[in-house]
Amino acid sequence: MKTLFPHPILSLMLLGLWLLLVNSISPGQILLGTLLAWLIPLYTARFWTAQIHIRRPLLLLKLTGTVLVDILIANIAVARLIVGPRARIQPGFIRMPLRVKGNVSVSLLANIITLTPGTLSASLSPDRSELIIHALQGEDSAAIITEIRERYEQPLLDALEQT
Amino acid sequence: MTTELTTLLVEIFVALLILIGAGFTLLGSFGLVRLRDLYERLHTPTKATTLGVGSLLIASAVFFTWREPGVSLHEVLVAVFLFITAPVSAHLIAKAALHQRSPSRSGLPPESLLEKHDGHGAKPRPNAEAKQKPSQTG
Amino acid sequence: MTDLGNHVVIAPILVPLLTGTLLVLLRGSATPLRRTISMLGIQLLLAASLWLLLQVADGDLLVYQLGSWAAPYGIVLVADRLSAAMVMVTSVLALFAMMHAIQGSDRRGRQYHVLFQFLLMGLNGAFLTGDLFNLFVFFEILLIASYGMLLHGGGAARSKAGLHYVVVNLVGSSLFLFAVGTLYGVLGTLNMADLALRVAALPPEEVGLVRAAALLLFVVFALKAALVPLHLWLPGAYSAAGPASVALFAIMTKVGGYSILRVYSLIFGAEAGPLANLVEPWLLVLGLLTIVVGTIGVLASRNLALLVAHLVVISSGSILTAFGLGSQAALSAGLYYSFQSALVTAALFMLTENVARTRGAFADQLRAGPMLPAANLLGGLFLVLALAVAGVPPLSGFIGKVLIIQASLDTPAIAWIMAIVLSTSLLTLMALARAGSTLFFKTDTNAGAATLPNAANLVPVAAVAVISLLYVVFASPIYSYTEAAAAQLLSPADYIEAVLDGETLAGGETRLDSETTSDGMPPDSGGHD
Amino acid sequence: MTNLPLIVLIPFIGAMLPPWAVMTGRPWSAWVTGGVALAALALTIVPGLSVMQGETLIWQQDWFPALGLSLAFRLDGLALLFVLMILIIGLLVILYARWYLAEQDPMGRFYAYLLLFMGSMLGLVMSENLIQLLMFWELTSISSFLLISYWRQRADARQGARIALAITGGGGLALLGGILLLGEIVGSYDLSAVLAAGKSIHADPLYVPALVLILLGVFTKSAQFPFHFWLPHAMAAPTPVSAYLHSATMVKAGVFLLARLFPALSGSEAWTWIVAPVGMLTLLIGAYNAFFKHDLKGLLAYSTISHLGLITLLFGIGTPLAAVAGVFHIMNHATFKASLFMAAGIIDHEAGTRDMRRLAGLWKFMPQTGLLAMIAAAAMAGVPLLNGFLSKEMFFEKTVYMASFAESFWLLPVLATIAGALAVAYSLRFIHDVFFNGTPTDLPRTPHDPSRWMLVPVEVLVVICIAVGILPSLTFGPLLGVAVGAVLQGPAPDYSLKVWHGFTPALGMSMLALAGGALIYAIRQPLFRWHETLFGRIDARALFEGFERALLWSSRALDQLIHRRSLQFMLVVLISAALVMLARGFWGMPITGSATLLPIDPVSTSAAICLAAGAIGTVVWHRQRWTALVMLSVVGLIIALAFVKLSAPDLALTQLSVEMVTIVLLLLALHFLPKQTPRESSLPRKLRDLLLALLGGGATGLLTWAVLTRPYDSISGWMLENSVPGGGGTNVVNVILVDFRGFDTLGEITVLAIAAIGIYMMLRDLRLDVPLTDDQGRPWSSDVNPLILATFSRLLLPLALMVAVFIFLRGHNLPGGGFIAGLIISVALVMQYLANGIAWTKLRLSGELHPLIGLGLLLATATGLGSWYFGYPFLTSTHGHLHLPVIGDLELASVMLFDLGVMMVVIGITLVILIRLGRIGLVQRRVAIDDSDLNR
Amino acid sequence: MNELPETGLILNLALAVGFLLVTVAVLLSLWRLIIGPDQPDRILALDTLYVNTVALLVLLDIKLASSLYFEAALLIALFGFVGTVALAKFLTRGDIIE
Amino acid sequence: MEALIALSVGLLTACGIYLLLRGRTFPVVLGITLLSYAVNLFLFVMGRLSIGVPAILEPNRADYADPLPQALVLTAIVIGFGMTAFVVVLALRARADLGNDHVDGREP
Ligand code: NA
Ligand code: NA
Repeated sequence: MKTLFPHPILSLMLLGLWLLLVNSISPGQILLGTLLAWLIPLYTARFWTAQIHIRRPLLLLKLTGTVLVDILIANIAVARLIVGPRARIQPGFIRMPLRVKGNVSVSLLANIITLTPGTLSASLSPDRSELIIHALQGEDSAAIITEIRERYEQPLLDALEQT
Repeated sequence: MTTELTTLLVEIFVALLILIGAGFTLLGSFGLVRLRDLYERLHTPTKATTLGVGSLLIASAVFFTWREPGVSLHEVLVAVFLFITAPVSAHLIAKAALHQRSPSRSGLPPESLLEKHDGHGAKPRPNAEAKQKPSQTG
Repeated sequence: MTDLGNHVVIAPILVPLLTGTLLVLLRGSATPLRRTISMLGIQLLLAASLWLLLQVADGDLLVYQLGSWAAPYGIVLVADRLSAAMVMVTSVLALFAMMHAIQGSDRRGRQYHVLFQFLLMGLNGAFLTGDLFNLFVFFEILLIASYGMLLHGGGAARSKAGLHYVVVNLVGSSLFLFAVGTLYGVLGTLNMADLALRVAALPPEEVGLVRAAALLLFVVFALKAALVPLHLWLPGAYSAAGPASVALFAIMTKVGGYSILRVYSLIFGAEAGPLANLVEPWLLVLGLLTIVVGTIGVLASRNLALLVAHLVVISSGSILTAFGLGSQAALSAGLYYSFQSALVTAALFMLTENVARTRGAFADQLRAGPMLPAANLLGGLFLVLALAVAGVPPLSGFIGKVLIIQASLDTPAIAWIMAIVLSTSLLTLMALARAGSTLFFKTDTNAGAATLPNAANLVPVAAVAVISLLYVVFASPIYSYTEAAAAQLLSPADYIEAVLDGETLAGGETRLDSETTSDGMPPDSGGHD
Repeated sequence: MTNLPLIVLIPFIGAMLPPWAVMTGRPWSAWVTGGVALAALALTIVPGLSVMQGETLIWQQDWFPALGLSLAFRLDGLALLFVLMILIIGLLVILYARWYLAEQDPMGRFYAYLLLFMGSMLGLVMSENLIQLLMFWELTSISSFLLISYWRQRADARQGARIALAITGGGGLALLGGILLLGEIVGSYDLSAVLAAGKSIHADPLYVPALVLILLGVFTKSAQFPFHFWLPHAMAAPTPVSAYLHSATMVKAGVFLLARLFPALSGSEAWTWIVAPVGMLTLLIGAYNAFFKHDLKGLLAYSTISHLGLITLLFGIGTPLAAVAGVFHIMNHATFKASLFMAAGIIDHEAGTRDMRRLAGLWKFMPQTGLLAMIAAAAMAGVPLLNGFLSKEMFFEKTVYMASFAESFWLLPVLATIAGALAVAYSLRFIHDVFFNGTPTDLPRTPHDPSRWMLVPVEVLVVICIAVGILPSLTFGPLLGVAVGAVLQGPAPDYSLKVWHGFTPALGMSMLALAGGALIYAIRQPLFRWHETLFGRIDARALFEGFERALLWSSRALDQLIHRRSLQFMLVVLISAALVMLARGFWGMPITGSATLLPIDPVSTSAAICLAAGAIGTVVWHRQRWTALVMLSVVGLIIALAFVKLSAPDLALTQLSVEMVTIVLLLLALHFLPKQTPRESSLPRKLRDLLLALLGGGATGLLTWAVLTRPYDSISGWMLENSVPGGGGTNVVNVILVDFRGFDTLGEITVLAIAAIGIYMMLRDLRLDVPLTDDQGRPWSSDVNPLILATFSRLLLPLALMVAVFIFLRGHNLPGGGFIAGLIISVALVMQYLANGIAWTKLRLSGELHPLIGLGLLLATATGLGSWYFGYPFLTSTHGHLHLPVIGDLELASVMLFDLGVMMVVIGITLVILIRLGRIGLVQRRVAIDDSDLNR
Repeated sequence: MNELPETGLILNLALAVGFLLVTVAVLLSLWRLIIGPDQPDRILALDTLYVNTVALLVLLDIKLASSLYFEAALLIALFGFVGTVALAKFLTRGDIIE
Repeated sequence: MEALIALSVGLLTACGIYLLLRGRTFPVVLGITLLSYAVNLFLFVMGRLSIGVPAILEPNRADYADPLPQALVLTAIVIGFGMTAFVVVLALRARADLGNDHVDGREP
């Protein structure tokens, strides 16, 4: 079964993608989409070395919601910073040791940090143990790290890595 | 509801999304010009521009869903794609900037830290995946 | 099943295409197998070319509608006497070049045979197509294949020459597109016959644009034909390329000449109103200048390959001078000259490699080297080819030059043509005598020993020498053919009628009525409905 | 009759025999050669007899009527005279050479060349067609080139041969011009027609040019002043060659042509005023130089020049009687000069030198040779009772006759007598200086008479000299008669071949010449010194060499000026040519047309600003290459936007994809190239380039404007109408690409395939230095594949594949198609390489990508070929609807297979190019590591 | 399809304003691209320019009421990302495919 | 709009020519690319300018952009890509063989 359907989630995503692309849910397109959603993962399976084990899907969903809301907040915050007096920007680099270890979770965390208010993951150390973050208002680095830990890293750890 | 009213409401909704989207798009580029160092500038396109274009794409989805038969959601694809890639792009640009020691208003992190992040000094962890032959399931 | 004979027009394109593709698929196969396939492909091509030649010899124009789409909407291939002859000469040349290559020079890189086949495809396509944009495509095919063949074997000299050749031709291709684009933008069509009709009915306010495009196109063709001052790329490129490659290049300048002849007799020919006989005056002057400049190059050359490269320039100049005269006799003379000069210069390139190989470190430099054990054989072949190329009797070049001068006898250009053609012949002869005497007579006792040439290597060269003689013996029938080909060129109406199938729409008239629509429909369109 | 061509053909065929015969034994090649000449001679007998009866034999066969060239041979008196000379002297030379050539000389080659020459000469004199005559004429130049350079290891032989070829070959080309003009005047190249046209030719405006060109041929071949200098240098040839070529044959070809065309060309003022003075000058200069040559063969060579001048002068005088004298002297000169050359050869052969300053008193050692040489030299000097006397007497008589016409012509007999005296002097020198005049000094070997057979040819010729001298009318008389008849093309004038004409002025001149000659010889020592100081340095060969060097130098200088190996120069020329042509095309024509134009909107203006910024930025930053590349990609993006704006979605998609791949490609390449461009163009150079750029830009801009402001009508209306019914697709662009103009597309993917093959070839064994730091000197980051990128890029592949399938399938009806789909897949795969590296990605790709190129090409071609099966031309498409349960209506078109082929080729090529390029660095680094391992 | 109402005034106005704003955004991005000053700045500006053009295409789609340019937008988004990755990697590694 | 296009074509050509005439391979390649952009744009607009009327057949539309030049440009773009790729690799080859990146193979 694993060799025949290496990535069922991916297959589902691809079927969805196909239907989005063709903008149609006719039986023919569903059949064609299914065929492709089966064949393409079969061909690309070997590119997906790290299997994602979602332990707590609901937590992940909640995290998604948090991030989406934060993106909106981030944009408004950034908008005010851009338009407002430049003196309000007190940028700084923050060094944040990572607790997440997996490839996917580290990557997700880095992306989330960038999308959310005032922070940007500037560099991941080659050993993946720490992240350099650039913050637009980075005077209080400890507070920022704490917030990131609480809001994003912990849920990621719980959803993807904690056994 | 009459067709006219629906039309009007949809139009207003779409118009609003367009204005918000275009506004944020402009904001992103404005930040690009206004902010004072690269690391600051990196914040604006990744957030504002991405959101702006996302908003425009939703406007498009709504518009075509209303205008043509069936649901038009393929715009979502582009939006999702942008949201996934924008932070990665920003990350890589920041990485390149740190590698080049692009100046920062607030001062760069200590040189030893940058050396470490460039992979010099500390030996990088070998990429385990490259060595082992991938199995069919991974 | 269908009669394959109907497809003879496209065969000279498809045979090398399929052979080349097969060779691409057989990546990494052993050399003997590749050679066998390549050689079989060429023999098949030769048969197809001969068949085609026989089909058109009596004056028939064969039109092949690709995809069953009628001209001017689809692309058509057209075989007339001229194009069939060009294809035939190409095939013969290919045979000799391949005979030479499989003696070992193909080994310097794996891709030789593939590039060779695709170059043939490009050449034949350029000769056969009846569509101006398709001509561009085939130009590109033959060019990119020639880039590869020029660089085949590698080395600094080739890289440098290759860079010049490629960049110059890339700019040439851009000019081609500007020209074709303008013609389409004004005339709204790409088929050459249709272009001819529309040019003939051109409103006066469009004349400037079309003339500009036509002259720009002339620059492109003149670049390919190595007409002075656009010949600058040739000496470096041809002298740097390996002879196994450059033997086939000998026909490439002829593509330029062919295109000039085709386009400026068909589209801008006698019936083109204010644009009639557009390039003839340029051709005449520049052709003569080309002969002079080529001769200067021949005199100045310090190695044989470069000398032969300049001989190619001279022969190109001679051909274009003849074309510039424009009369049937002159075109015929030019064609007669053209066919043999392609073969003879190719053979000289092949001989150059043989000589260079036997002389070791001295290669083809024109200075005293080791005593050649086969000086009589090599020198004898050199003598024959040198005489042929310098236009000394009794070889083919002589008759060619006499024909060209004769065609100019009753024109005002006679004095110039005679003076330049004859005096450059003498200078060429002197330079060749010096070269031959240095290479085959003069020895440097400190130069070490030369190696014996491989006799099999000389077979194609000797064959060309014999052909050059036969070309004189059978001059009359060959000339009758070129004369008929010239006559065909000078009466484009037949061509136009054959291509457009009797459709004689003047330019500007609408083609969108239902009648013409159904004309272009393939017989089986929507067959499964 | 029919054996006329055989006479010519036999030597040519025979020329193949000696190299074979020589394998049996050296003498065999001589006997075979002799046999060939004898056979030709035998064949001449029967037709020769008819000619002696006054007949003219002509054999004609059409060859190339359009050119006026026929295979035509003519045997009349003049031709017969020459044929006999060529064959008989040829036989004697063959015999002589058998003993002359040394062991180490390749005899087969010698005789082969000799027969080639003999055949060419025979063909020349027997030609009825003038073009054919010219062909043989040039063949004599070539075969004499081979004969003169026979001793190829000797520099003087090689050079002498080249000078001879240059002069006579060049003359031949002039002659060609002359003959073509003559043919144009007469309307035929047949000699009969030309001779029949006679003096009417003179009226044609082309007469003088034709005459001058023909005379150039004559003068060069017959070594007339100022072209005479090739002949002495041709003396580097073996003596049999000199005896043959430079007495009876090669050099006589020129005067032969004078005689041959005498009725058609002579008799005009131009003729007289060109031919006679040249002949006179040559006569004097030759005689003068002959006397001062210390080399025996040099003396003979200049003497030959002098005698040829005499003959030329006779024909130049132009009267029938002068012509008689000319023909007669041709015969006489051939006999005595051939024997003298042979004698000189014997002396050289036996004594080892030809220098008259070393030779002396040979009479004691070789009396037989001495006697023969003495008689022949006397004939040359014009001593009575020898043949030379008779024709020289006739010559003196003609000069006296001419002097009676005008007062100023008194010079003629005076100069003739001086020349005669000089001839006596050099003849005396030939005898006295060599055979008497003391004892030889320091000769390489002890001379003695040669073998019997070597003397036989000389004896035969000397006997003829005496016989003719005593009994002219019984010996040469009849042949002279028919020959003169042929020359004049009419009855011969009254002339008498008597030894004694009484005390005529001519006899007086002869006596004066004999006495004067003796006097000159007597005071030779002071004369030699005087000559040495005056003309000692003048050397014709040095002059020719100087000319050749000047030619070489000037051509090299011009060559360097013209053929500059500079790409910039080539491009400047090309672009200028295009500009000139565009300007010429537009000249005087209105630029702007009458079409209605579209308004400009702000978005488009901004886009144009971006485009301009990108393009100018690329130029401005071209020294910072990476920045230039970024600017370039802005241009690509805006072009894609323009395609979108202007209703070309397919183009936009293609442009974007190609742009992407190009940028990756350029980045890959830039890694191995310098990151900065040095400043090296001078300001004038920059200004020139800028000017050219602005002119080019202006020209294309105007061209665009001119077209866009004009209305037009195109064939694409038909395509819009037939796209659905004929091509089965609503995306007309795609239908054009895969159907209406599918052949273009097949060509286009072929170009791609060839490009990939060429690139593959170039990348083999490519060694480039891998920069160890970036352009700021910082070592590269060792974070090869940043994790975040690697993680997300993997998601991209399946998504992109899905999108590609979508784009491919809908291409026929909506924007998309195989090409774009192929590029999307390629970019997605390239992304994997970018993010994860080559090793990682290669492990995960199933199978090689290279075969896709061949397979795709094959699929596309095979789709085209498929239509043959149904009897339609290549690439004929078919399409239809398939009704399937559940799925519904499925539209299928054969062109989809074609498009699939396109897609495969595109994927294969893009990846082959990019990945192989990427691998250079990998390979280089691996090599570097291996090297450092070795060093440890 | 033909019974669909024409695009209304409000929408047209919003589109006009939208085009204007995005166009200004494009020019601002271009400005940053030109003035740099650093290489990463130029990558950032180019990346933003790419996303800006996606916005333009979406607006054009709505304006023309035709989704024909959707794929172009998709490809610009995709290739903008790939381009940024390639340019950035060039700065840190030199060899972008290794 | 026509003037804008004409200016663009002219500018691209001018910039392309200027870079073509530089002495090093990389700027020359950039020049070739710019020139081919100019050519492609030129060839495309030879079918005249039309906005919002792509050549995708629809039942209720009579106006279409001229599809033929679009097809020609597609071919030209693809061929141009092959040529550019070739010349880029050739530039590398020349750099390896000649030791520098000057178009004439020698440092001036
Ligand atoms: Na909908
Ligand atoms: Na002496």
